[in-house]
Amino acid sequence: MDLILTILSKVFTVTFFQKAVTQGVPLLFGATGEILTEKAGNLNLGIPGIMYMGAVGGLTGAFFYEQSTPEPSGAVGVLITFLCAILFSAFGAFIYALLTITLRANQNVTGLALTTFGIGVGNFIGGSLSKIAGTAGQITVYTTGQAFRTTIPGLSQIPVVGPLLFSYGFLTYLSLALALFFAYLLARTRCGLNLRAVGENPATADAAGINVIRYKYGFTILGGAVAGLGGLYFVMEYLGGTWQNNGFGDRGWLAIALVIFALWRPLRAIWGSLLFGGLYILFAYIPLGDAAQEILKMLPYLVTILVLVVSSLRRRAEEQPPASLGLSYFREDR
Amino acid sequence: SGSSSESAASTASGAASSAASGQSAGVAKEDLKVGVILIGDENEGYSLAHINGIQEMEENLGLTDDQIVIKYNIPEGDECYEAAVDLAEQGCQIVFGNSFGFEGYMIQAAEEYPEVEFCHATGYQAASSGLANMHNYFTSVYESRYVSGVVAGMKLNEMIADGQLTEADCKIGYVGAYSYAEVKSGYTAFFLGVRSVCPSATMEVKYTGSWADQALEKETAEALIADGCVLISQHADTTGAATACEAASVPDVGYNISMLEAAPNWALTSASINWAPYYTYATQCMLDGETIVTDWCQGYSEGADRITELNEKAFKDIEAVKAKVAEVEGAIIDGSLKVFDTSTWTVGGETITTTATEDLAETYHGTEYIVDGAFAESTLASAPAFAFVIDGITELNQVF
Amino acid sequence: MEQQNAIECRNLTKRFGQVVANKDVCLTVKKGEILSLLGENGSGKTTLMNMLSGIYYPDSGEILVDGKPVTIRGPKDAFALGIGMVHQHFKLVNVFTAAENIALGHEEKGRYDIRAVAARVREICDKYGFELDPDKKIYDMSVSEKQTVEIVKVLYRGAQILILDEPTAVLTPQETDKLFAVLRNMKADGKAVVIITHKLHEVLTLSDRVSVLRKGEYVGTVQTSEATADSLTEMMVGQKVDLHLERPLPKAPSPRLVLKDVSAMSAEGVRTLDKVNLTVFSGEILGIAGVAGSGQKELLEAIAGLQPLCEGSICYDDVRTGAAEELRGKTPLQIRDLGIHLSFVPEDRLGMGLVGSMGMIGNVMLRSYRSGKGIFTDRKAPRQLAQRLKEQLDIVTPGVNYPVRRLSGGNVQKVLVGREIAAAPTVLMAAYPVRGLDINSSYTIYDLLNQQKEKGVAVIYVGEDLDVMLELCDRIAVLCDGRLTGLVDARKTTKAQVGMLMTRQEKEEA
Amino acid sequence: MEKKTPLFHIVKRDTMPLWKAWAVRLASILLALVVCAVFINSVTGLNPLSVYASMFDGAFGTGRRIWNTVNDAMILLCIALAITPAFKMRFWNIGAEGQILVGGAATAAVMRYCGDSLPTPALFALMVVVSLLCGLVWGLVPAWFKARWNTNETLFTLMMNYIAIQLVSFLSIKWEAVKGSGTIGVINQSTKAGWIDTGFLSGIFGRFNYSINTTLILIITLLIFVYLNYTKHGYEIAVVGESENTARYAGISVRRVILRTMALSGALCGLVGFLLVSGSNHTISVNTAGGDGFTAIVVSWLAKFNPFAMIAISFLLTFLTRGAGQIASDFGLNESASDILTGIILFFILGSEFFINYRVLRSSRKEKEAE
Ligand SMILES: Nc1ncnc2c1ncn2[C@@H]1O[C@H](COP(=O)(O)OP(=O)(O)OP(=O)(O)O)[C@@H](O)[C@H]1O
Ligand SMILES: Nc1ncnc2c1ncn2[C@@H]1O[C@H](COP(=O)(O)OP(=O)(O)OP(=O)(O)O)[C@@H](O)[C@H]1O
Ligand SMILES: [Mg+2]
Ligand SMILES: [Mg+2]
Repeated sequence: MDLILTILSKVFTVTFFQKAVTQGVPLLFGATGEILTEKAGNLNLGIPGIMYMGAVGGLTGAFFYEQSTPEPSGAVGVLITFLCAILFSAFGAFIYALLTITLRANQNVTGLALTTFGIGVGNFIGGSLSKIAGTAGQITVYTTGQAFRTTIPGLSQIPVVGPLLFSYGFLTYLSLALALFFAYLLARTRCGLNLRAVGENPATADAAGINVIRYKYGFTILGGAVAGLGGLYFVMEYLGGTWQNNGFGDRGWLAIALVIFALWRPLRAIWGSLLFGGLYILFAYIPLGDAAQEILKMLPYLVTILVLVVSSLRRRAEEQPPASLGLSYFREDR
Repeated sequence: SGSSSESAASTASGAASSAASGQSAGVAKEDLKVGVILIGDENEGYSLAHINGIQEMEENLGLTDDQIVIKYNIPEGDECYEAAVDLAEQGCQIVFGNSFGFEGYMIQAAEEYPEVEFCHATGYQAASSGLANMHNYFTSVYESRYVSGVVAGMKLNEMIADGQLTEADCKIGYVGAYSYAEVKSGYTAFFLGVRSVCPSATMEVKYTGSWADQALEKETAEALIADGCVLISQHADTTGAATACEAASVPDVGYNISMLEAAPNWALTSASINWAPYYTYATQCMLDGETIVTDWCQGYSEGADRITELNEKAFKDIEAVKAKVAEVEGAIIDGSLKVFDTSTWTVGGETITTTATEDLAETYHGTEYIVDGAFAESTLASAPAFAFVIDGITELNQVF
Repeated sequence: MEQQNAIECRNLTKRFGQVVANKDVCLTVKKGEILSLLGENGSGKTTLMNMLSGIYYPDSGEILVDGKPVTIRGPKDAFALGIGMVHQHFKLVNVFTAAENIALGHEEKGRYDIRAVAARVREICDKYGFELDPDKKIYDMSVSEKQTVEIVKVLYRGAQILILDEPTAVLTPQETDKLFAVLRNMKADGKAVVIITHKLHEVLTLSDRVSVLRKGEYVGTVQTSEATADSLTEMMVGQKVDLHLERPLPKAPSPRLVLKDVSAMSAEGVRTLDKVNLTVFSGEILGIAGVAGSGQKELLEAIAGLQPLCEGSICYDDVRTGAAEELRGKTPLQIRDLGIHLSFVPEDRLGMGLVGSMGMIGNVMLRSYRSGKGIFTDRKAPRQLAQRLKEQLDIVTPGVNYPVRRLSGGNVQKVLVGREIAAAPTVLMAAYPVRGLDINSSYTIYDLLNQQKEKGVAVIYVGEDLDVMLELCDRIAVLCDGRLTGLVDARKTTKAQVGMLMTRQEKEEA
Repeated sequence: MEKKTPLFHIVKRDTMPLWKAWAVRLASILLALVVCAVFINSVTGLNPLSVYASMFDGAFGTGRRIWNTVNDAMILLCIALAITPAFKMRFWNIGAEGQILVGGAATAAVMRYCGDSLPTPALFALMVVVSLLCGLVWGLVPAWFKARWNTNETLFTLMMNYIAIQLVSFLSIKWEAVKGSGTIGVINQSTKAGWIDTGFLSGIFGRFNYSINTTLILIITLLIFVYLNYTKHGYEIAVVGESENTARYAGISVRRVILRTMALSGALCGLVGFLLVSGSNHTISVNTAGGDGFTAIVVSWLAKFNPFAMIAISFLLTFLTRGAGQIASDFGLNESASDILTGIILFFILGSEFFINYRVLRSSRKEKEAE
């Protein structure tokens, strides 16, 4: 009983909420990106790799920028970082798109290969930066990192509400905005309708005059770029501009899990990411022994499984994955 | 690479014959080959310190790059054994390994290659293995932790003087990797250092269960800060804690490397190890044909421990800090200051006078560690042995 | 008055691997006419139309629209030229509403507004006399509703040239009549209509001209007024064909299956079968008629052990032993283990009856792979059987290992029926066995069913073409909303009578 | 109008002769190696040939290295074999990693608790049985939900991996060699009880003691080949994989086939856990499976489920990883380079399938102009 009370008192705090948000943001970026990709009928298991690529892309950009000027400016750093991250992750997604859409390679395998590749790129470049810099151990792009962490000055000072809602860097709000925007796009626009059709039944979309290939490429690459921002958030805002090999861990996979949890809806992904983030970090806030802690870390995975099972019990047509997910499309196929 | 493997074969047999003849004649300098097995690479502070140590040894002894073979990122498993054996087969006469979990595998290799010397850092089984070619080494890092603790204590005093803090609130947070003697010994030394200048300080320790996990170390530090800790130190290998401190504006004391890059405003200093003295010593033994000691542990006096550059920005009166540090370091070197002086700490309100009791048998096996009024850390074996949780320190995640 | 050409094809050729689907085909479609396109299965009708609608790209040849040469790289180009096609397999997104499907890919100016689309859809429906709820999801729709969506979709886009690929294959006679009325409306509107169908009477009643393809090549075009069923068949096949069905009297019929109060429930809790009482005799062909989705599928599946019953019993009378076996609650395997040979040709050939990616051998094994003791499969017998079927039924396939998915519809069906018959059944159930098959193949299948009947097999035939059923079956059971509304002697009844039984429920309610 | 004609279009190919298909794949690998060489040279300035030579040295330079490469390839092969029946059934088991870990953990438990008390044959028998069982259970859980409610197995098995990882972390603490160290360390270091390689069998198989792994796995390869292609079970798997409806129609109990196949898959993975723990690692940690569970998916798929082709692909991938360790050592080149090279080579192989299945035709424009 006491234990439960302690747990509750630790969990229902502003700090814990903030933690859940910080853990959730990369997942939200990743999930939003993957939702876009999957809505185009492409199951991109390369998202974990793409997130590494986005992360290291941003870091590399910031690193060379900060090396090149004696007085780096945060704003310029952010801009460069942002562009580089998007460039890297979009490139990763492009490889995937080229292989699966044009060359019709198997999506699962291509995705896994891309994950291997992307994590390799991340660790290779991230791990070599310190060598290039000639500095000891971990490199840090301090100025840019700080810029990513800048909060809205006035608002974050308001008691309770300030730390709860306004204590985050701009990427956090961007992740929300993107999720909202894409939710709108999917549900309310012609482009969204066409995109959903491409994922559900490309032959139908094609016969309706939609350029299936362009949609697939466009949203797979866009999805990759969005997911890459999750990696960027992790290295720049979360870690403050440093690299650790494999530091991003299994978050990319959790982001993919979140897509299913969210039933392919960006809005549900928002609070889903908060929940996943909270579960992911819960162990650090519950006073348990080392061993018991390891068991506690199973929680996000167990909850995902639970959600999977529950959602498989109610098989509503609207809550199913896009019908052509994982299949490559060839117009003249039978 | 074909020719190098030929020469490797010949030196291996050479080493074998010299071992047979009682190691009286050393290995000729140009024939020497040194193998190193690292858990990480230059991206990770702990392995970086070893790489630096190896490089310094190389310079000290005038060896060339191709005489050093380093295997990076070797996990604590079968791969370590394979790496060790591969190095032996390549003709290395001496093989170093830097991670705690390597020990069993290095022993396995040492049994198979009696003519090759295997030296393992942080381990404890060399003596008990009964193998003449198996060695352990470590440094008295608790000394540098003590000094870094003094620096931290002075910062706390400064904050108390500024009114940012009351004496009662002087709670330090400590991010530990694993809850065993190496870490316990380290944080106790750090805490004793703090308390030597700031007597009201207390400390909370939280373990990550991992040697190098940046995100986790950051989270752990943040959890400690959220818990009311006003200063953070660590015994884990990344800059995660420093990042958290910089974001939360909390002073930080690091480990292995200077944290100034990650926390330019709030990093105070770091406790660090210089591995060069050991690497130089052990390799020199090979050249001289002398026996390497089974357990090696040196500290400040040999230059094997030190603290990194002090952060001038972080102190009002940096000169006072520098002076104090110099004083403490001097006292450690001349032996007048013993870090684990039993008069400075208690366990459950009691001063410990002996470790050869039945209660402590499981930890100390009846060995007496209290010598001359102090816990004799790292004298009987190189690996740390101090395993008390002293009064003033709370381990947050140690309740089973 | 000389009508203008809407479309002219010149020497179109299209190959799929080794298969030449169209070879130097020339075809002309005029404005304000209905043109029927006729040909055996696999003769390349769909392929030709797909080239016009931009699904396939021709290997060579030329297409002219309104007299001008055009390049159709994709459906978009086709739409731009006013060509719209209703495909043989529906091109609809299941989870979308009708309106969403119709709006799909159509780039109108202004904001995307699904309500406006729905309103326009209603207008079109009113104009041509369709019944359609624009907000209904496709997965909730019947086949004919889906068909309607397809046609409205094309009209919505203002197509001037309308291509329909076997639109009537899944419609009831009443629905077909409605569709034809609409098509005539459109013709009157000056639009050009191309319709593909295998039903000759439809060709004869609806179209102005008929063009015929044979084995990928263009055979010729005739005025419908100058054609008869026999002449068209001859054009298609290349030789005279006897379109007469034998119907021998059942020999010594004895009850083989006795169904009592058979009732079943769908997953959504709707009654799909409601107290059906029926006896099936050996040596007869029992037809099952009904509007699509009246419980035919469930009835056959219930007998086959694939559909759990919520009430009633299915009793199998074994002639040899005289014993009666209860089939309810038994799996197909258990039924087989009783020594009962039920053969079943399901409606969904590739999705249920066959394994598309396997060759004939693998598919033939589906029934027999369990034979023999031990863990290994016997590969020799299936290979021999496959070879035999290929020869006996003239199955056109490059080899017995060629994936059946790539075969034409008629050949797929022959593989399936052939396998089921090879199992020496005592009861043979066939659901829509000639759906989508050309005349020639259809008659092959009817012959096969008759042969089984003469062997004393109890044949259950589910069909949609009442003319054929009246000619082929001995008795016809009529289902309506899962209920048995009539059981008539096919030799004595009329088409109108059966049609009435099929919709009796509605009439009673009204 | 004429100008709009597309430049080329794609058509499906008839089946390509087998030798030609493999020639295309081989060519793609060669091409990939060229691209890798360009990458190596442009990023590091090293001579790619000497890098490749160093990789070759790392994988095959000494007898022991060859054996290590063989053993690693065999382990990868065995995992690929394990997941293949499930894959053929279209059950995306990406949980091999977890199944291996629990199998390994079970083996470790037996070694720890019964190493001293049981006679050697009984000890090994027990280890094998428990590892098989644990892997089997781990595979059955997602299979059961799949069979019962069609629960998405890709994600389920993935999550089971992480649960297994946490389980092993938990055990690492429970069984830690030194209290607080979080490492189990070498189990039975002095007695070598339960070690395949240097235990009682090494006498039979000699100095390079992976022969038993290799022999066992080659036998499994043959068995799986026969199982998939010549048995009733194999046929049922093929049918279920193609269409569950058809399977049901044919009287195949889909649920039973799913459960049975995943039991086999899981048990084989469990066996890999046993081979890893008892055969080489002599301990268990979260890294024991080392990502091979994922790599094996690629192996199985690229081999088109053909066990013999899997041998070649396992060797290729293992060669790359082992070679990379050597280049890290020789040139100080960051080891993650191997992941990049692996990625590039896989991309090329995956892309090459297109040229096996399709043909790109230049459009008929020329013909038209000629006419
Ligand atoms: N996408 C494709 N891939 C391979 N072969 C095809 C494809 N489409 C058609 N074919 C082949 O081309 C030939 C013509 O097929 P098509 O579908 O045009 O015939 P059809 O006249 O419409 O037949 P049906 O009356 O059965 O619909 C057949 O042999 C068919 O197998
Ligand atoms: N005797 C059998 N036992 C088990 N599985 C079988 C058997 N025969 C065929 N299969 C499986 O069924 C599938 C298709 O069988 P079919 O006989 O049509 O194949 P095939 O064309 O000879 O196949 P392949 O080209 O793969 O050799 C194959 O994938 C095979 O794995
Ligand atoms: Mg057709
Ligand atoms: Mg074959």
